[in-house]
Amino acid sequence: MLQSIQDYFRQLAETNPSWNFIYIYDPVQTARVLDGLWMTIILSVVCVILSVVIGVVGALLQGSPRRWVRSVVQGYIQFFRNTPPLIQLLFFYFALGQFTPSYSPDGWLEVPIISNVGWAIISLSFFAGAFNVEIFRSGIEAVPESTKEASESLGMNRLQTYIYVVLPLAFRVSLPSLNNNLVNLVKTTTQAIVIAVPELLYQLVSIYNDYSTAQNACMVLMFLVYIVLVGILVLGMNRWERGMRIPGYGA
Amino acid sequence: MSARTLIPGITARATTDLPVLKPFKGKPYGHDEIGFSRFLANLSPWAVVCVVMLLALWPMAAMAQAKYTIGDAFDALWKWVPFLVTKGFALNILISVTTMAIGTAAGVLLGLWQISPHPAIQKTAWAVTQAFRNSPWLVLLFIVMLAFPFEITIAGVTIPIPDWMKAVFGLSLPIMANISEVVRGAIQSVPTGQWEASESLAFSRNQTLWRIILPQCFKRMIPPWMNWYAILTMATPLVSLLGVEEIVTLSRQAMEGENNHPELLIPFYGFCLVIFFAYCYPIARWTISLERKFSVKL
Amino acid sequence: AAEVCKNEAWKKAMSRGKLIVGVKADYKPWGFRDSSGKIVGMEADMAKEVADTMGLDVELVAVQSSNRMQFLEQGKIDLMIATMSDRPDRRKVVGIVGPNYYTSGTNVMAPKAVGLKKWSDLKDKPVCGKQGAFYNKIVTERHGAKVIAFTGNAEAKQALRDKKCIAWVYDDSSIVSDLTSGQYNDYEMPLNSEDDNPWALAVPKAEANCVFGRFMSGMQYYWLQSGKLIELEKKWGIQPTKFLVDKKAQYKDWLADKK
Amino acid sequence: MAESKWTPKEPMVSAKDVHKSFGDLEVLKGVSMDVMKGDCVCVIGPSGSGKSTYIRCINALNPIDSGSIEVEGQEVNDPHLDKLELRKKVGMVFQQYNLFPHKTALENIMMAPMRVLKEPKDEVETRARELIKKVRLEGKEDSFPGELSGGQQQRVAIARSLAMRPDVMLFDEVTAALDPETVKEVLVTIRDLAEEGMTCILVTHEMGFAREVANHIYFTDRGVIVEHGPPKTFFTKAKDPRTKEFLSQIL
Amino acid sequence: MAESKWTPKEPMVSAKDVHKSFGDLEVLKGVSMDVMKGDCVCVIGPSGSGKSTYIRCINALNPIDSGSIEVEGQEVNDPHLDKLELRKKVGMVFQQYNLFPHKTALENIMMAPMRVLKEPKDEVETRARELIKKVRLEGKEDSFPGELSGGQQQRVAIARSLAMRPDVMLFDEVTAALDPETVKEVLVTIRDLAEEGMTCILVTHEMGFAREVANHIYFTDRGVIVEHGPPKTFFTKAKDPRTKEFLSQIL
Ligand SMILES: Nc1ncnc2c1ncn2[C@@H]1O[C@H](COP(=O)(O)OP(=O)(O)OP(=O)(O)O)[C@@H](O)[C@H]1O
Ligand SMILES: Nc1ncnc2c1ncn2[C@@H]1O[C@H](COP(=O)(O)OP(=O)(O)OP(=O)(O)O)[C@@H](O)[C@H]1O
Ligand SMILES: [Mg+2]
Ligand SMILES: [Mg+2]
Repeated sequence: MLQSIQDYFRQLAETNPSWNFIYIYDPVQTARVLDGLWMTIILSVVCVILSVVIGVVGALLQGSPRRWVRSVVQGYIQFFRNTPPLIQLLFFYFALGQFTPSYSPDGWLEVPIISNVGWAIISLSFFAGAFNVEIFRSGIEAVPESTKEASESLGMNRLQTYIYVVLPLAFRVSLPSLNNNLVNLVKTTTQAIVIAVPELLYQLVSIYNDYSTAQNACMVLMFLVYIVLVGILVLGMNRWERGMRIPGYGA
Repeated sequence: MSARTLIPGITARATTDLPVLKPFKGKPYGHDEIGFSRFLANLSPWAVVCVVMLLALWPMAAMAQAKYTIGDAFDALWKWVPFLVTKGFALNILISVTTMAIGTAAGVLLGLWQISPHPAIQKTAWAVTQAFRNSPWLVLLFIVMLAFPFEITIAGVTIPIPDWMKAVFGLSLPIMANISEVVRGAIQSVPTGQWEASESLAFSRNQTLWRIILPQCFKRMIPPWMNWYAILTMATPLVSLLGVEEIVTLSRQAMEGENNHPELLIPFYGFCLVIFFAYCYPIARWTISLERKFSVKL
Repeated sequence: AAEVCKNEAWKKAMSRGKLIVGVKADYKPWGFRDSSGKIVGMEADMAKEVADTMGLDVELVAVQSSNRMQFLEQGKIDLMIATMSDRPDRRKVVGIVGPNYYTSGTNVMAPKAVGLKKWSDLKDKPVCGKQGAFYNKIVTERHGAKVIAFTGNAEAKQALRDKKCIAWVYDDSSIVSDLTSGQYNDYEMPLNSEDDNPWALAVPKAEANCVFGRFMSGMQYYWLQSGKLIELEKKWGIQPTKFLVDKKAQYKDWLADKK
Repeated sequence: MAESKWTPKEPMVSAKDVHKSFGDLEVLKGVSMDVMKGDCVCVIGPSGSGKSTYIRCINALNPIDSGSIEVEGQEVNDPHLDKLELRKKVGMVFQQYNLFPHKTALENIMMAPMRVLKEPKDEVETRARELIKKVRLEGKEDSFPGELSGGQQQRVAIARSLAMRPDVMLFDEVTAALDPETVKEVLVTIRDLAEEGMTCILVTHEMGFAREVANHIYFTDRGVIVEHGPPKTFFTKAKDPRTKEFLSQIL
Repeated sequence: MAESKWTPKEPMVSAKDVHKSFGDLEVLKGVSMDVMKGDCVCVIGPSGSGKSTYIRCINALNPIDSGSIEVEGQEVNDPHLDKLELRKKVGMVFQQYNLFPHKTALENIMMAPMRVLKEPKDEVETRARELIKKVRLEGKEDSFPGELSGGQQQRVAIARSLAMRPDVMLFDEVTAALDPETVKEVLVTIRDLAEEGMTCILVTHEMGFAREVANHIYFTDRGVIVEHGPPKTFFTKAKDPRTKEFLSQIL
């Protein structure tokens, strides 16, 4: 079965050189694609989780009574939202990468504690996290003062009010925007190619550089994979959103 | 008003909808649609200086060991600036403006179809919008670059389609989808009461749309629209991956011409950053001031 | 030669009075830009000579590894001289004709401190490279290195300096010119070049066995035989290659083979 | 209008056994009512009893499931009905005013006659200014809705409907969103209209007003008309227990 | 509570010359009032006269500028006041109910006793179910606020406050957002409370209710108490011209 599929595509590549689905019949390329896919999935999942954590923490810090804390958060957001993620990746990898500790297995090579994958995760998470901070903050602002007052007049302190009332509500308000931003994050992981993170785009580009006839086939795969990845994310988020729905509100 | 005597409380407001979550008043568009501009515009000049200085840290370490100094690198940059701007950045602007024009025209149409009473049209428009909104720009670009011919022949006249024009078509697709969402969102942010009121005044559907609804949301659409323009402009370097000779491609070629000294990275990419910023920052400020202006009236 | 020669590209070039040649603009010194933006370099000179011979003006179009074959297929360029390695699968798509005009050796620049001795030392070690370069494949497949490919050579060299890899893989002549520039005194090119990466120019596939293809085949024989390429090598400061010298000797006497 | 055989002796609005459901919920369960020219009819009843739905059916904003509603002899429940014709005869004012926020008061009033009836601008403007005077808003011609109080906006909305010179006016709880003190301005305007002989159908919670102005009061509950009669007898001699309970609660 | 020397013979709530400004606007200009245990006091007055502000000051939701407010002998205007202690003694119900929309009716009621008083869940649940019965909402325990009518929500809000077993209940126009029929349900609940001897301070527009339930009525205008007295004399023998005017408008 598998054999015949492979034969079919090998045949297709013979007769139709511009449609060379090499990654289907050449195990070496298949392995590269799978590696890339795995890396993309890891990048996406880890960045999604980290960026949400960063968003929640940042939003809490932004409500801090201390001015300098707020300024630091503000500065962070400004830096990350105003520069293209592509340049951020370069900056992190080449500039900050020089200052991180490293160990040296062979006398020359300095293997940094944070690899390029690590930097991609950090950079992309902070990039999306900057947007998430804003998203959660506006969610928190959407919880009316009067609801907070009600919980205060029941004797709850600030922290209790936050944990039991404000955050659960803010989270629901934020979900749609969060959804958008995370989809965007998954799409942005392709840019990690500039610091040579071997994710899917990197592997596919390498494949069609080596086998130029495979270019079309690589693009098709790329398109399908991202549609599926984004689709899964959107479905998951929608299900979550439905699960979080409060009966009696919303359409 | 003797009524009130007999019926205590009868004249009180009879709204039963809960103010549980404040309605997103004056924010008819999603967070991400205006977020970028707001951010850019909020940046105070000193913050810009800080960022630039932070960036300047980058070369310090590299500088120490090389004979080719950062000064040499900057000298090299100055030689190239005229070429990079007139040939490279000008193309970025050209691409962004043309893309925006095409994307807007198509997006408005698609957005109106999204609220069409015809379920088939509406569903199709929705599906098209979602598909192009959610696929990576790069992939769309690749597909268009490969699928489009480099010239077309109409009635015997051969019209060449330059590469950047193809990139424009590729970028127009996601822009179209996003503008479509802006239009739909803006129209749907107009209370249904407006539709009913116009209906009961005997306006036809088209009259209602063009005379009542669109004029109300036109102003609301401008800020997110400009925001998308800024995002698009920042995204034009993507086409460098396809060999269109915009500023990043040309910067790479320029560095090649200067023997690829690693010291060139900062000046050249930094220059790209600065020139994009110099172009987007005023637009962002303008967007925000427009938004403020419009939000007062409506 | 069952196919009929339409000679479209040839005729089109003739009728417009201009030959459009795809060359690289990011591969110094074969094709790169001077600061006015003009594309110059060894291959640019070759393109000009082709056009001169045909009696046409020349227009140079910058191409990249990823799009050069599409450009030729689509007819956007008439001829491609763009540091392309001669590969069987490429021969299926574009018209590669005549002898190869050049070969490049694959080699690495590595810090002296690492003390590379042989290619096999690269096994399972990180090696920096440039995306789209053919050399990546050689060191991966033959020597088992782990290539980290960046978008540009400047980035790749920066990574080498940051000790993120033990070597930078590229073509030997580029490496030599870097080493002689005095900027890389702590580095060396310790290995023997793997010298079997022939370069080919290409015409549209349909014209490989027609006027254009045969003409270009002739051009290459002429270049090799006359020593023109050795001259150009010198002009652009490229390390003299054994390949060109050998070829010059080989073709010195046209009929030598036949005797 | 031309084809209709309707004469002023017949009911202006005549509903017969109107049924209407939203999904599974039957909101109107056989409502019948005749309104003669010049009548002013009030519909009262508890929340959710179907008052708004009924009045919207008269204006064909909601289709009905069975029964018939005739306005000047024209069947509203006719799939081939020319809705625009109907709506020229019937004016409607909503609880939420629904003024066009991008137009001034005067423009709000002039818009429909100019765009729908295609009447010349001068003529429409003269009429609009008269209407402004009628609803006692002189001096507010060029104010935008956002610059007017709730009561003023509601009066502009009434004038806007009147500008189409309808034969019947429908009012749906037009004062419900107003604060007690501005309610009066609006009610005075409606009373003036009724006294001039306009046919009016009002849904209201203002019992005092109903008693004063209406010449017939309908009490609806759960989709049926439970009781009706002229105000004098209605308020004092209600027979139905549900009506009595309702009146006892609000009196 | 322990440290207080308060005895039930002294006023439960005692305000003396309370002043309060928002920026330049002086909202309370010397308000004094004594409320004894078991009293039910109504505060009436035109919109903007400072009623809400006053009642919020009692619960320390707004700080006061000068004067004093004592609840069970404890000074509210004390910077070292333990607000939580105060709020265990004082329950407050708002016009907008301000239920927690993501919790069911029962959970809304149980939340504060569990989180603030740290009482065991079983005990709290038993009490909550009793309160649900008291406000006549049997069967609605597991409904979310969005699924309840306004009147039902308001009754949940009252039960929620009562669950903290306060000594004083403050009500701020609790029926203003309700439709006429549901107003009654809520008023019945409050009357039951008053009859059981709960100390109540109500801000209301419901004159009929004030007359029926209150044992003392205060009329405020522009930040001062213009007139007060028991309902019988207050409604019929008001002396102050402003009071008379107000009563004439609503009577
Ligand atoms: N578009 C709709 N879809 C589904 N149900 C609806 C719709 N419109 C109204 N209903 C339901 O129909 C019933 C009657 O509604 P309607 O608005 O006519 O009542 P009403 O008498 O006007 O009440 P109120 O005094 O609160 O305005 C209600 O139960 C309502 O929930
Ligand atoms: N947080 C605040 N900041 C500034 N001004 C305020 C604030 N809260 C209330 N005010 C002002 O104080 C005045 C009194 O308000 P308050 O809410 O106490 O009046 P009220 O008697 O409750 O009126 P209503 O019957 O309309 O509820 C008003 O003029 C109001 O605008
Ligand atoms: Mg209604
Ligand atoms: Mg108040």
